Amino acid sequence: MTKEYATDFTTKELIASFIAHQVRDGERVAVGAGLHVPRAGILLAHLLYCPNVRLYVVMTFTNLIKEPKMEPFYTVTDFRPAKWAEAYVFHDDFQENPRLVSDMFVVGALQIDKYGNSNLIGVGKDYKRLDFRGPGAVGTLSMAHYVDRYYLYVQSHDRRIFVEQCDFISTIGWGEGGADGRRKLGIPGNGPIYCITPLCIMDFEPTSKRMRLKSVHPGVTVDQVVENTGFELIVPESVPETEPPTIHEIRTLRERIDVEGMLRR
Amino acid sequence: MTKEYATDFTTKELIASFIAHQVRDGERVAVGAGLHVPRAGILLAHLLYCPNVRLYVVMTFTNLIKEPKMEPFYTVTDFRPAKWAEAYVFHDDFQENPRLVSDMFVVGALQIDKYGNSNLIGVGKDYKRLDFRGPGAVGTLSMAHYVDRYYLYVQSHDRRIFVEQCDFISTIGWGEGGADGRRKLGIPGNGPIYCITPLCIMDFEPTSKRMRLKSVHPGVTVDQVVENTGFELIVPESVPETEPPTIHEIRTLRERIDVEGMLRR
Amino acid sequence: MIPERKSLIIDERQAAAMIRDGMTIAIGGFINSSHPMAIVRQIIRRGVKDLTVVGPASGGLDLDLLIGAGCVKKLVTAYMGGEHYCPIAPLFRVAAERGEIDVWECDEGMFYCALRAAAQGLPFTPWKAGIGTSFPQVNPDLKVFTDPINGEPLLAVPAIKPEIALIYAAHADPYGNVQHIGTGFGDRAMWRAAGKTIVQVEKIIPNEEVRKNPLATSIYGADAIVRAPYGSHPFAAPGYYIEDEEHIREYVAAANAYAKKGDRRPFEAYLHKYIMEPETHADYLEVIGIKRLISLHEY
Amino acid sequence: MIPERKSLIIDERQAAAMIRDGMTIAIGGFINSSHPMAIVRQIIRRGVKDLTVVGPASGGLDLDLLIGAGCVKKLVTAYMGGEHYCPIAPLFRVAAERGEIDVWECDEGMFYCALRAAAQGLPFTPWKAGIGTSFPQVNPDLKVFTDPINGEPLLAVPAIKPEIALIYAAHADPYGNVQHIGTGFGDRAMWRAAGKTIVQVEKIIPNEEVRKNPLATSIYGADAIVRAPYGSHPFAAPGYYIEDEEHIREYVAAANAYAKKGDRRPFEAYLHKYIMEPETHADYLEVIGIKRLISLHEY
Repeated sequence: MTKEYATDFTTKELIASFIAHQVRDGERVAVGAGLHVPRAGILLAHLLYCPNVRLYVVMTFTNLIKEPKMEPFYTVTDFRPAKWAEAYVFHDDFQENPRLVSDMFVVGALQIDKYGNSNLIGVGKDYKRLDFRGPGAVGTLSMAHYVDRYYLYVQSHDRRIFVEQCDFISTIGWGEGGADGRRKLGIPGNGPIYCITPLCIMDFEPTSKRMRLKSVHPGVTVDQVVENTGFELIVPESVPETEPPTIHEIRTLRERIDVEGMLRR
Repeated sequence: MTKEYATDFTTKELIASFIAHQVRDGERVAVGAGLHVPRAGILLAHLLYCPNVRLYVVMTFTNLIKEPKMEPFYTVTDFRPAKWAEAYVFHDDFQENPRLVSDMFVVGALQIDKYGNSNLIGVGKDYKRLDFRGPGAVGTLSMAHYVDRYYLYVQSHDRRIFVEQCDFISTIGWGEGGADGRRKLGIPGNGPIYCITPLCIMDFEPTSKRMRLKSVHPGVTVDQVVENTGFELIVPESVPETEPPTIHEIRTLRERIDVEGMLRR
Repeated sequence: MIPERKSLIIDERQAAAMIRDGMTIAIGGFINSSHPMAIVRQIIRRGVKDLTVVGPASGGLDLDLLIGAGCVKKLVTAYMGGEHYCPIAPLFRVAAERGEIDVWECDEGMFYCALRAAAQGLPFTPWKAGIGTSFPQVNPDLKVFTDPINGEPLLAVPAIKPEIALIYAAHADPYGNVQHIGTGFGDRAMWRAAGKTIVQVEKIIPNEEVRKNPLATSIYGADAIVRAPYGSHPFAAPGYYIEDEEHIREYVAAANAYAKKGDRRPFEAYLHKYIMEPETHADYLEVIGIKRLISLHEY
Repeated sequence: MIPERKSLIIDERQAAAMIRDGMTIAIGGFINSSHPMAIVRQIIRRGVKDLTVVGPASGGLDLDLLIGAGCVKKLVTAYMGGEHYCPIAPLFRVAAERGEIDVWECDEGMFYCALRAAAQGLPFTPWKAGIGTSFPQVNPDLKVFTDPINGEPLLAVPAIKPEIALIYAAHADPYGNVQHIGTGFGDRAMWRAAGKTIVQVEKIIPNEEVRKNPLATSIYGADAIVRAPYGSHPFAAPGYYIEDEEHIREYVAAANAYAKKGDRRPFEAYLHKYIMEPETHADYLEVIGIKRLISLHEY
């Protein structure tokens, strides 16, 4: 079956499709409530490619392949999706073995540096007098430490986010760089794989583990990305466009997952 | 109401009555399966004096004051008493906070020294070639460490059990002695309060924390106790007889708790 | 004569009276759900000061309200916000930026390490995640040490022992057997760590009902039970009601007026109307109105 | 086309085939209840050697049988016996006295420390109980160290990671959602620590049944499910049958003949009749006989 690509899609739908291709069948996958696009991407993977994924949804585990339509949920404490539960997870159980909650994770950030280290603590030089106090690390530090791999995801791409150095590091990416950047610190797992933004997808150059442009979204130029990135990004000679979603993916997103159209706004 | 003492009772019933007076209302109290006499004593306390005790029975919590008769159970895994459960306790939860399982505990032993240190590991000088391999510590070490207080209980009283020095210590009593014997080791709680045997009750002299004869059971002489104890026991000038059970206690034991008559054999 | 069990039921005023200035208390639930709000509001009414509040692993606007009302000296939690209502809790943000409160910076994993150490009576429990990050720098209570087995660097997360935990749950019997609907989030971990636990419930149920499903008993042995229907309002209560979106937006607007524009009047008006003026939880519910309350039943 | 979920059901022979010489495996249950005996007997049938067996916190005669059959090199548990059937497990006792097996001496608290460390990916977790006792002397894996917070002496209990955990439970759906009847003892702790978990169940239930009571799902995500009715026999199965007292006494007599009198023939006869001769679990049940099995239903 050749892929039939869609031509009419939003950047959010494009990103959801990209994320869908990161999920592997049989894995445990945490589905956040707040980040609509990664949520849609993971559910898309589940419905189309990964029927055996164990979805961690509002502190329950479930499987949704028989659900014709996903009703939306906006908070991690919404009890309504728990109607699908196959198991309840006491929240403190996650600390007993974070891998039992998820094999992959999506991490947001206030700041990200060139090695994929990220910050949710706050912005400012003096911790006692922050210019901007962040929300806190939530579970990102522990999850990103224990999972097989994670994905940095931000909803805007500018020089306030992509900085030469984070004011504080709440989640380790590749530390001070190098293929052994994590191993040196005794940190397991494969670390951040991609950094996903509204402009592009970035990966990490294998030797230096510095962030590298992998693909730009339709309509975005390489210069635009470089200009909006506060550190020196590795830019290969040719940078492709991000692979578009298929017609089937877009149909599934719109008819079964994003029925309320949040990804089309 | 004056106490009406029973005149016809067995030593096991006497001990059950003694143990019943150690329980305080409102406490959590673990009820073992294997030790029939302490089990009967705790249930006796519950039915007569401590209606608000939380009984930990076969890995459940319950309250039995409305039960006309206690059916016997011989193993800690017997699921039948779980019919009374108000709560299930996952066994590994006990390690999260042993105090939530019990405020007091009963500890058995292969050997006990004069400071109430005890041994369930085995008998012999060489751990790799024990003369007699014991069953293991079960949960006694952790429970005795965390509970408010505990009671040593043995089913025979001889020089093999009461020794100058335990070959191995699996549960700390008063360590090397002294009122600060436990504090020195950083161990909380009030340690062993009494040592209960078929011959007598012993306590710990407050300054040295050496074992001291407190009372002898009817028909037992002080000499008999001293002769069967392998270390130098502190013997006060006058040693009373252990306080007998009341008629009401004996009736309750026989009619509601020990219906199968195990304490009368 | 069969002896009787003692009821542990008290009211929200008796519960809040146990909370004194300077105490370390835990407050259960998670972000927008399951907070013991009848007790929280009574604490504010009484003007308790200098609390160290061990929030849930991820804290919500109940804690923001306590901060705004001036009850909090130090906060232990890994997140402060209201998700889509407001990604960062407004009064927490400004209080933290100005140094008016101390934040015990942690992530959810470390948070449970601290509670577990307290429950286990240990000075600390170790954690690996955090090595190489800013956490040991911004939270000097976290000590990097060398593990005695393999010589790896590890983080020692010290025990934090709440003197009292305030928990919200669906049901309890009068004897302290508590049953949540749903998972109960990290409430068990708070109970295990705390010196005493007071549980505010939607409904008292008979002991016989508890015994029908002993597996559902999440907390076996609360020290006191407070009955407060709609007691998590404006937050959600699994199995009972969803959060009151309109009320939460009203709170966020009032808090943002201060946080973003320095105008404290809307927040003071909120405090006055919903907390200081009503004398009891029942009075609070009258202010909210039964019409609004029953509209939240829709699932 | 709706994609389908993959069934994880295998049989006891496939399960036992995953256990290789020298492995570290955990076996669930508690003393006289809830052991995955269909798999355990198949392991003996296959003659697996040199296992490190992480028993339950308190181990029973299932482990004694494995020791007697020569499968065990090292045993991790805090108790070995059959309660009123035999206070100390007979073949364990002699094997330990003769140094034929290594015992990782611990109490139940330390036992869970070791499993938790493995689950959390930590080199160790600390424990306080044990300072001043013989444990660090008889179990050199336990290291006394100085805690980095208060300078107290603590015990470092190193991680023990079972490569595979073998668990017995009442029910599972074909997709690895497991539901115990009763508490499940420490089975969850084994699952959290282990690399893989195989759960032997009394009965496969539909996924729809699992969803009716998600709180009852004790293990969310077993790697394989083995269906074996009466599969804990001769031990108890909560909600299904009590232990087979007569069979256990037969075992104890056979084991004691060797342990106390040096006569190994009765134990060899036991092995032959109940394990080596029947080819499958169903064959074993035929040897026991349906009459005996249904008599154990009486509660």
